[in-house]
Amino acid sequence: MHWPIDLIVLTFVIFTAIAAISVKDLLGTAILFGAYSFLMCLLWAVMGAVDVAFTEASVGAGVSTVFFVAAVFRTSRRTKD
Amino acid sequence: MDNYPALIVIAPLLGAFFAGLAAWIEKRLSYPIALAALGLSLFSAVNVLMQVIASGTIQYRMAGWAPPMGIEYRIDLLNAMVLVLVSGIAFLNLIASYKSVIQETTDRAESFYVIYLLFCVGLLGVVATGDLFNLYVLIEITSLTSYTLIALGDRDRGPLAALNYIFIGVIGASFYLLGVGYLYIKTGSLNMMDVANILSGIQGSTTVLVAFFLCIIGVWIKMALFPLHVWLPNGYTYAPVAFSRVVAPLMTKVMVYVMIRLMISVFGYDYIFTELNLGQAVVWLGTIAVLAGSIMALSQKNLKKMLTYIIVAEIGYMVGGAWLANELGMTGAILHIVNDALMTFALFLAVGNIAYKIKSTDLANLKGLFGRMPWTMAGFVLAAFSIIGVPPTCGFFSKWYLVLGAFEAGAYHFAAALIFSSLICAVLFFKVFEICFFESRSNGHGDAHGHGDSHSTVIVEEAPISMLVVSGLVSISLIVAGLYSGTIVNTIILPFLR
Amino acid sequence: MKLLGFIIVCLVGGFLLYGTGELPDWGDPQSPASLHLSNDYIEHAVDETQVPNLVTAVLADYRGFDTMFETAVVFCAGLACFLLLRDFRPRKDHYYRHVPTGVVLHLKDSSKHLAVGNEFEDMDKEWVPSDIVIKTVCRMLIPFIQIYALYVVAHGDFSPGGGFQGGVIFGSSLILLAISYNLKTLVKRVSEKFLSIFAALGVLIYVGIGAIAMLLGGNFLDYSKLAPLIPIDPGHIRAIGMLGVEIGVGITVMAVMVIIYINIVSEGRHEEGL
Amino acid sequence: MADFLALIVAKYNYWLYIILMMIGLYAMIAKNNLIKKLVGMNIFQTAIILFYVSIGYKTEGTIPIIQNAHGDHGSHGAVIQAADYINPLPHVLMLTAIVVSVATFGVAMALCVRIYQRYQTLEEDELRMRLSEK
Repeated sequence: MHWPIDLIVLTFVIFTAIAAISVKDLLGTAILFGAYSFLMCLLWAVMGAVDVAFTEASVGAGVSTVFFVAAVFRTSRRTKD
Repeated sequence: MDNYPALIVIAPLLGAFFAGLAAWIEKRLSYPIALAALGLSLFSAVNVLMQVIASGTIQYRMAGWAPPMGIEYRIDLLNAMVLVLVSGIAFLNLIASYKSVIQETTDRAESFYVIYLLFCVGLLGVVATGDLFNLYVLIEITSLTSYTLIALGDRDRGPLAALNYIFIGVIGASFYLLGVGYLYIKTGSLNMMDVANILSGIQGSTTVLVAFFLCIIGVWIKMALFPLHVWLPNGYTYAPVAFSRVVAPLMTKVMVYVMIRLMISVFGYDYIFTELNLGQAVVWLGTIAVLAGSIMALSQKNLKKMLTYIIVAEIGYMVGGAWLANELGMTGAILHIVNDALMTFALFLAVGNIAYKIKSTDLANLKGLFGRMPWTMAGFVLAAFSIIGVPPTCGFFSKWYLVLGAFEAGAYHFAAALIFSSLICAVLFFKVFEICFFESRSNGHGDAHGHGDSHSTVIVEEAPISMLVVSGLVSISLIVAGLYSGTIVNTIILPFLR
Repeated sequence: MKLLGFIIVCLVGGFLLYGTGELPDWGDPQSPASLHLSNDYIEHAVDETQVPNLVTAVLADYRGFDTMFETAVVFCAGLACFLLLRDFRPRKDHYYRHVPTGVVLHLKDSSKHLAVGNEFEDMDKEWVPSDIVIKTVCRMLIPFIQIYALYVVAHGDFSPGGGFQGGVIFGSSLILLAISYNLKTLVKRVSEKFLSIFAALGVLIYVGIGAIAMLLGGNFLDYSKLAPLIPIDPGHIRAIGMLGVEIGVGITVMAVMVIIYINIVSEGRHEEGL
Repeated sequence: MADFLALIVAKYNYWLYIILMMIGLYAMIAKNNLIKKLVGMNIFQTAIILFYVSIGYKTEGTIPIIQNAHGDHGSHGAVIQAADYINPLPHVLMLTAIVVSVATFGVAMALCVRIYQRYQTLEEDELRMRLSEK
């Protein structure tokens, strides 16, 4: 029975998604976005999609976040919304 | 050899990587490799078209797996025709772009060729494939390459236009992907034929309805149907000329092809026109697109941007024609894919020549152009006549079919919009001709003495010969395609539709 | 804009919500999606390809054509970042730091490198004291990360993983080198030429394997036609073909990830970075 | 009550994927900062991936790696039961989609850096102001 884990993680995913787009600091967004990706990867692992979860862990939570931080480093952390 | 269907796509793909690697050895090697790859692709496409006309639909199994399990290329008359069109235009444009790429991208010409080849791979694959998900991946290749090439264009506006295009393009592609997901959850298959077979046994399902709308809206976003067109004018205007010459005629036309393919081969006429009864509503959308595109074109001050709005109007023609729900309308829409691609290509070739020499496409800078670039302008006039729909050129014939179809379906508003838009195009192009022909260049007005001989001292400064030859060839093909449109309709389109 | 966005979002959401009514239950083994094609894959894939990881089997063989284009997309992204950002103008300002004393030499308007001795280090505009703990730990970790990446690529047939994941992990090990030391260290070790050639080479391996199969008389990407080239039990030839393809994917992904990172972090100058 | 719980379990994934998609789409349309829009784009894409992965799940199934497959070829006595394994096809499709999305993300980030170099801002209203100034 996986559904309680599924339900809880999904709810967390929604919270991190909302937080990621509403934080007023782009570096914070980057980190929350990494957390979002990682939770998503957890969710997929629960659903048995191990390869997808593996890819998301390395691509979404790993390299994407690095690109994100690199881009923020070269631009600015400031955001109006 | 029965590997021609694969070669159409594989040749430019292999060519792209060889061109990329060869650039590290000798920079001048990239261009001939690219040319050879597209030439091979065109050759295979023509061969496939001959085969299909002679012996019917070709099925090619990728990796040797039978269709629902593996990916298959399914090439029928419509595919084969569009494949020849796409590879032909891509090949001709590559010939024409040798000089202008060097002018515009200076030290990065090799990378430009690599991305250009990948863009062609995407378009050719979209047309050839018979698999719904493969279509998505290929759409993404075309989109990613166009984002890049658009951003390389205008230094100030290019990146912004490209980023805007990314946002809207991703929404479009994702809607399509989601639609495929809904289809998959209902049918369990991704092969177009297989999905169509299973769908014909399912009636009144909301899932299929949602899938249908998501797919079609996704494709509409990608083809820039009127309310969803916002990315197109800026994107195509600020792209480098060598790229806008190929993206303007091909990208939207290929997406129209995808729409027609989804309508005919996946969801089926009966589902769309009988069960959902959507024909009327979409023809109205097409009508609005035609009117809005033409009217917005009127207010533009830049020749390239004006032409992009004309593309928006032309998309309205094809969407409206395809949804008229009769054979004449569909014939018109398919014929217009070919004709419009050729006309737009001819127009943008002329614009490319102008941009190469004058370095600007603002209407105000085009004065006295008939004297300076007579051959380019001759091609431009011919293409403009074709867009307006003057009889011996090909534009007339497809409009003729569309109007006939509109009358048969009782969609008089669509027919009226077509004729109105032709009038607006006429006004528009004669405005351009007036600027280019009657007003001489501003330095002629300056001195009072030189008034008499200002015409005799006009210097002919034409674009390079490679660009002129291609431009002339395409302009002549407009008339040839017009004269042979009966043949095209009888040997390709009607057998396909029946 | 906010209101318009909200309305559009609500329309789309409502429409999709309307569509969920008829969807099969989550996890229902009898849903049409789990019956038609997937059963064929589950039941026959191992017999036909000798690869127990069904995802790899479908990814690299049945739908290998998709994966090829997906690799091409990755290659495209790398080339795009290069085209958009790469800036070939040589560096004008150079900074050298005398290690024992911490004195910084600033060379203005010079395009040449100064031949400085061992006591000086070539540094970025701002000197960030590099932590010896981070440096040492990273130096020890990186080889293991790379070995793990190779394992992921090679073992993709039997366990989760494959070319993409392995390539990304290998690429991130190089990125880790750039972060823990500095960008110059990375650029010195893995030159731009090396990365560009590898990015193209990986996809070329993929397409090449397909093209060789075509030359040997099969359809494109039909690995079973490779049998005359590789002396191995013909039953396993598809697995070998898949391994080759995955290696190609891994090479491209590795190179492209590093290219994107370097170009973004240094604005295309390839000298200063995170 | 039990029915209600069953309904929630059966559809929760679908509902939440729609909510995630709405969050992403809203961020793409309404946010002012270009990088925020990109985050929205990524959330939008992952929502679709979540939908696909939910399609493939089977309550009683295990991960799609066949257990006693290699080693001895003669072990066909234990026939593979399709219901025991999760549907691999959506996973394959989504691997492709993830990679495509990271490629798009990288290109978009490069464009953001390029725009910042030129205009020194990533806010959409400020960019629009800059453009109309010229």
